[in-house]
Amino acid sequence: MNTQTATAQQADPQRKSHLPEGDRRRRPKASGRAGMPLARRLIQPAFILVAGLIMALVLIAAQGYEPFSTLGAGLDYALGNPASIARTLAWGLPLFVASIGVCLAYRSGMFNIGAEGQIYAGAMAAALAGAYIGPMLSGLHLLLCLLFAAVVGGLIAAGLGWLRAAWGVDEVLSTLLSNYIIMLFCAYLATSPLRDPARQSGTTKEVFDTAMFGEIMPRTQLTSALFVVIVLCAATWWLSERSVTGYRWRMTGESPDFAAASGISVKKARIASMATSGALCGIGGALLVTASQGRFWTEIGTGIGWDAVLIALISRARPVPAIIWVSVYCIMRSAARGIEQVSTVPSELSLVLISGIIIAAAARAGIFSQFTALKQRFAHVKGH
Amino acid sequence: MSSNDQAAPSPVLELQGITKTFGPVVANENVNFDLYPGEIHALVGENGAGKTTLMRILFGMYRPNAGSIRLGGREVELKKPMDAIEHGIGMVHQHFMLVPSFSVLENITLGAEPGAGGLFDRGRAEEAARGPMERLGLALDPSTVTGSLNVATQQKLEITKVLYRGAKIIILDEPTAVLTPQETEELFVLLKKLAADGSSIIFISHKLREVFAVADRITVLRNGRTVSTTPARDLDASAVVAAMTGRSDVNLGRITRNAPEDDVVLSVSGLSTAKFEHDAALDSINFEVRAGEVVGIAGVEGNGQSALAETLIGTAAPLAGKIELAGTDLTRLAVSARRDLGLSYVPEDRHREGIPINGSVLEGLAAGTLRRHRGWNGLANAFPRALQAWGTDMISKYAIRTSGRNAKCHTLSGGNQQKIVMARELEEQPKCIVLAQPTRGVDLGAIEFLYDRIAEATARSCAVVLISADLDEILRLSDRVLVMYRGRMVAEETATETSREELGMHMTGAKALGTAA
Amino acid sequence: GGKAPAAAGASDAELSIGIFVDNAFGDGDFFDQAAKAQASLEEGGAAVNTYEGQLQAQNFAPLLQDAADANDLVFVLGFEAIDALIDTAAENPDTTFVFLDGVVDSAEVVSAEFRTAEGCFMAGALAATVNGEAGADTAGFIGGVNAPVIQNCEAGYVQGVEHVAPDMKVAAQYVGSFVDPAKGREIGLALKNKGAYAQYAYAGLSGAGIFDAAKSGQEIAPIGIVTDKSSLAPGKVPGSVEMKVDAVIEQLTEDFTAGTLKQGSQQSYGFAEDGWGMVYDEKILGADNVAALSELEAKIASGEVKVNVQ
Amino acid sequence: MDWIDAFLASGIRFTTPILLAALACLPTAWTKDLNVGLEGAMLFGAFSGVVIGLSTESGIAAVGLTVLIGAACGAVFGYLITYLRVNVFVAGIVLNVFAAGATVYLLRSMFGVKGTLSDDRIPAMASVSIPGIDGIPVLGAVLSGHSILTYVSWAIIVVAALAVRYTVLVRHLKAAGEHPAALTAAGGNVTRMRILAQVWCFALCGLAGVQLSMGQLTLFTEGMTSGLGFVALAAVIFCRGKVLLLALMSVGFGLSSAVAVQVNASVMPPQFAQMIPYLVAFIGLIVLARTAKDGGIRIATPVLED
Ligand SMILES: Nc1ncnc2c1ncn2[C@@H]1O[C@H](COP(=O)(O)OP(=O)(O)OP(=O)(O)O)[C@@H](O)[C@H]1O
Ligand SMILES: Nc1ncnc2c1ncn2[C@@H]1O[C@H](COP(=O)(O)OP(=O)(O)OP(=O)(O)O)[C@@H](O)[C@H]1O
Ligand SMILES: [Mg+2]
Ligand SMILES: [Mg+2]
Repeated sequence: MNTQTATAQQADPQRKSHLPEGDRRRRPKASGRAGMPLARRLIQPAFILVAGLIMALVLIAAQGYEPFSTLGAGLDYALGNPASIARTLAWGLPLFVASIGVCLAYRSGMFNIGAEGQIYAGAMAAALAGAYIGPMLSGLHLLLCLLFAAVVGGLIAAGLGWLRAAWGVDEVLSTLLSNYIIMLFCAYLATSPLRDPARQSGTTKEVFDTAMFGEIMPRTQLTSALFVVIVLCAATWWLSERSVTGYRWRMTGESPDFAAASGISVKKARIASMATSGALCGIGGALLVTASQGRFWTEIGTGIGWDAVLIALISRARPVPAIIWVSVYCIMRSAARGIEQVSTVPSELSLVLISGIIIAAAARAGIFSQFTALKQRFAHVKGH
Repeated sequence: MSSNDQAAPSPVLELQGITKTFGPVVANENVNFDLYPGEIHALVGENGAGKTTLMRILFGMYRPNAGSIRLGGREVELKKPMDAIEHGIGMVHQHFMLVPSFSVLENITLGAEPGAGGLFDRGRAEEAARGPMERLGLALDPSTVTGSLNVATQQKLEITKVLYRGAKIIILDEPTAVLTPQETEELFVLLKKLAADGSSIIFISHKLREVFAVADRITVLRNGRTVSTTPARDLDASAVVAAMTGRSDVNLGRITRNAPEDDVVLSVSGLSTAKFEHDAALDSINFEVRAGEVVGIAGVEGNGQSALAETLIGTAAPLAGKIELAGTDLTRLAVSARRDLGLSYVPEDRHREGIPINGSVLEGLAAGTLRRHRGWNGLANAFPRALQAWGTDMISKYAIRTSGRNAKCHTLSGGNQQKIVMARELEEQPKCIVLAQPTRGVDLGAIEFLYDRIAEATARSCAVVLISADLDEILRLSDRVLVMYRGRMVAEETATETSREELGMHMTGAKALGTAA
Repeated sequence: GGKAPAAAGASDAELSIGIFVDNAFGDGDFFDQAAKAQASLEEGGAAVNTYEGQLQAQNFAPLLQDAADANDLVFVLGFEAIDALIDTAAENPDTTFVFLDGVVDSAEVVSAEFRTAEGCFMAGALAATVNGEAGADTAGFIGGVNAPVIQNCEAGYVQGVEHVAPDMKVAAQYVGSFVDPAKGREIGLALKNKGAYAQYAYAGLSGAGIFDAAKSGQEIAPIGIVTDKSSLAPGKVPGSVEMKVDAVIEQLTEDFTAGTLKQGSQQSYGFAEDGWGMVYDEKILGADNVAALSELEAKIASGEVKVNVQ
Repeated sequence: MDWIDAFLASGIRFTTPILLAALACLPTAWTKDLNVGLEGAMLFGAFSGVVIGLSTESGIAAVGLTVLIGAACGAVFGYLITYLRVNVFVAGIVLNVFAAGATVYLLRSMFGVKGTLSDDRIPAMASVSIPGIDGIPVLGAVLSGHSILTYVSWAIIVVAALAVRYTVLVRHLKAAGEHPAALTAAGGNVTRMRILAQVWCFALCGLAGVQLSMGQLTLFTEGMTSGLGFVALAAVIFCRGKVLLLALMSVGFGLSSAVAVQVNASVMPPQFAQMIPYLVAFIGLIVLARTAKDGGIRIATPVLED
């Protein structure tokens, strides 16, 4: 063996450190929520908002309209005065409930794509409870309708959750397929056995007046359902982020094996979170009936379930961001309706925008790391 | 195998001043390393010392921030693994790089498939693979599905891949971690033969015994820096340990503990399970653990240890048999009920089962406490002030190095993550604790600390089931050792009266004595 | 640069007219027919605003409210918006709402109903005539969904077929969607295989499928609905049943300006009131058949032939 | 016998777009980047086919350019999910929503039309009747008289099945999904494979869309894919990476859609008839989970941590 001497480097004066051995290598700073400075926490929403605004302006300009004033007109339509705000808010009430419902399930690792179906089922349940039971004391009747909707939505979702928990049936696909099955079944009910004979289209009978929320601001469709929504959002936030049950569900979602090994019943958490999620979606559907339509019709919930899914994804299943995003989304939809009335920009603008925004949000981390890598490579090249 | 001084051949490989950082983590700093033809050069160091990183740089998987690589005296740039392969470097990775669903032949030829126009020429592939397979004594049908092979064969397959590519420099990153002592011996014979044929080998291992058995030279890394490069014959184990840890007082001997008591805490009888992922099925396991006793369960991985651990804690269900804890039958109980009765569990896969990897430190610590909220209590606040304060206490009591209780678990190093698990499980004051690979991937300092905690628990009459692939660990901690082989208990030994060699024999099933206890 | 946005509703025109549809324009049918009125109304000096509900339940009430705020007269199309319409009309007495194609039970809303069964009766008669010429024994009917309004049409169609050829069978099938032309086409082909030559689709965009099939050379004679559809399959369409929504809108607008349109009144449009009309392709049908069918039209208008509503 | 012919022919027409979309998705299942945005990609394909067909009045140009544009979009999508690390599930869902909005948006702003784009100048895909076989009952209906893209889809099945057996490329695609580190270590390029799978997916989805808008019809309507993409997705999930099984599944779904078309309202309410394909898929999913050793496939849902 050649006698290459050891290249001992123990003593390196430049690396003398006051830290103990083990701490010499700097460890990455904890990125806990509490530790993150406000500026860093605002960077993501700001980035997304700017990206969205630029996209909106470009799209409007591409239609041959003056971008700023057109967008301004739209925003004025959405937020210009208290009545506009109320109208914008009223539009979103069911979406608030459905979105936090979907978030709740995502948080426990259950991708409930079946929100749409559960909304339909809830709407149908509420419409039946409102039309075939009563009239009775309004508060009681409303409670009954919401309860019915919650139970029906919850049972459907719980069933799908059970299939996943017990038999390992992928919930993404099963909830997706359940949408079509439930919507078609509801359409069957509304066009055949439960149809209102006085109407020419597939609708159920109108609910009793006692099963309708009262308007709290005339001509804005803003009803006292607002308070129900506020209570539900607050309760869901507590359940998901603060309570022990929420802890169990979150652990089940993030680290199912950890949950199982530390004594959390993963099966129970999955089924229960799905049930709660379905119940919330069901209530969202019920609000479509009791705070707006007064009856079920075959396409009452078109797209709300998918909106809720998108919002849950973009808000990473956190209830507070979800509520903020629903608000932003409502404003976007409302503004798009406003823009459509003053220009020929199609209101699909809002769908195009929300897609762009979500991709921008999802790609943000990647964009920044690509950027850093580029910078490093550049520095590398310069260094040589 | 050692080259002669008068020939003074030039090194086939020289790494000079290699530095590599991952964000703020400096994995390698100004590392020098060289390799001569026909040499087996061992690379040792604690966890996270930067061994794997250095080898990945050599294999073109990472680009170093600074430093140069010379092959046969010429400086080269290795931008991707293909470059390294073309320069005759082959790597057997710490984790198998075999596609389980592929056939043996497909795995050997992956990335260098013979054939024209993107078509796979099976005939030529078989022919080309035959040579390397024969050299390693691998008599296999090339169309066997790789996932169905045992680990030793998969290990040989990895080397076959390297030889198929015509490598002259072979890197082996912890190749023996999953092998029995006998299989390890076989591997060493093979390595020496390859070296004699002119290949150069870089060998990474945590087991100094093995390093001294094969290596011509030993390079020690600490905290990403080269500490020393010395011919193996000039060194002994304690010198290497001192170089690795920077300390000379490391205890490598038995842990002093109190003697076990008489009453049986855990009793397992006739326990059988179905086959369990990559693990053998249990076949009527019987054993007892007394208060304050540590029973070590030895065996090559995949012989039913995981199945045993999971069945004990209740995340897997047995087919037959009975588990009793202090007289209470646990067999039909859920995990939470078992834990309520005083059973604790340190799982083998820390990231998956031990901690919520994306959750906070507090969320990892509090699992036990929060388990006790039942029914409507589930709606109560999970982390009131008192619990947060408790979390901070635990962090200091167990010396968990973290920025705070709200730090995410994945920002902690392996040893500190393991401390979270140990803190949580020991604070439950269990009657019995099941430890599965409690110090895997944990370095010497942390290991000492954790062993002390285990000793404390036994002093409180806690019964300990210690499942470990590390025989040294078992011999240092246990009172009795049970050996598992193919889902059965094949031997029972008293720790102080047995030896590594004897246990190694049991582990291969060579001395099957029938069921113990 | 670019155009500045128009100010919603604030126009110099004497009369502002809103047209609201519960889904969206572009159905190729009823809604687009209504949109045709826009040009002539604007020529007449009125400002026209359009509103699309996009079948989103939550959109109806706010958009109707916007329409009420910005217009004097609002035409509402689509059954799903009836409830929102009743509420909005009650809250906005200064705006006159007209519901097209249906009866709305409200003292504030003008209802203008098209007697669907009548129009579809003529479609049936036309189908039977075409079949008779071609020697086919079955008339095809394709419905969008099995909603009552469609079943009503089907009933009229069956009567029309029976009136001309009492022995002829009617094969009916539903698409389940108003926006699935591919499926509409498949159903057309399935009906063709049951012997249906003349086919009539009351199915929105899904109906485009049978015209497409005819255009691509399938043995189908598609009968148009709402508007003259001969351009969809040139030379293959024996005739179309026209639903003169645009004319009715213009008529009602005139009534409104004249002050004769009373809120709560109910109008009904059939062949007699010029709400329905027919266009025939004489090259396909032959002059005799066209004459016979025109005569039948007149009989319906005069009440000599009664069409029963389901 | 006639109705059997008609039923089979209709089944094949329903099958073709499903089959093309499923074949498109298959490599993304191999690389474990299952693309759930088939519906959206098909819709764009249908739209682009009609738009190009209308402006060039050439079917070949429509198909060719759509496939090229699809490939380019696939590369962008691949870039998003690899370099920019966008979760493929999120990207897929967004793609569906985006396509639904953007096609309407473009239709309205490019052509000023709503709902349907129909024009005489839109060329139709040629349909091929094979002389000789044409007249034979059953066989004729199955083998002859379909759009040229139907035959293309069959050719792709054959090519794909052969590719699985004999090509290096498919091996690398599968390795990139099953054990990316192994492929990297062997000198392969995982990122390239993942992007390639998406390129293929979008190109073929474009073809599936063209089949809808120019093979079956000669028009574009808003939302004309109406759930076909999800049915294809189900087929991909059920086939577990096997080409021939995938073809069988697609045919199964095509035939069950054909049943729904044949079934009369007097037999069952139309809503129930429309439910058939979805029920078949749902039950299949449960059966798969119960019979497969590993409990069937899981869609790669995103981790929602901070
Ligand atoms: N991809 C990476 N990103 C960030 N840090 C990394 C990465 N790979 C390694 N590290 C860090 O670099 C250091 C050196 O790691 P390396 O894997 O080389 O250690 P090792 O000596 O092989 O340890 P072990 O004995 O556990 O295999 C460690 O601190 C590790 O956490
Ligand atoms: N793949 C990775 N990506 C990012 N950071 C990593 C990665 N692997 C390790 N790290 C970080 O590198 C640091 C060192 O980790 P490692 O487990 O190697 O440390 P260690 O020196 O072994 O610590 P301990 O002595 O506690 O075991 C940790 O802070 C860890 O978060
Ligand atoms: Mg390593
Ligand atoms: Mg470590």
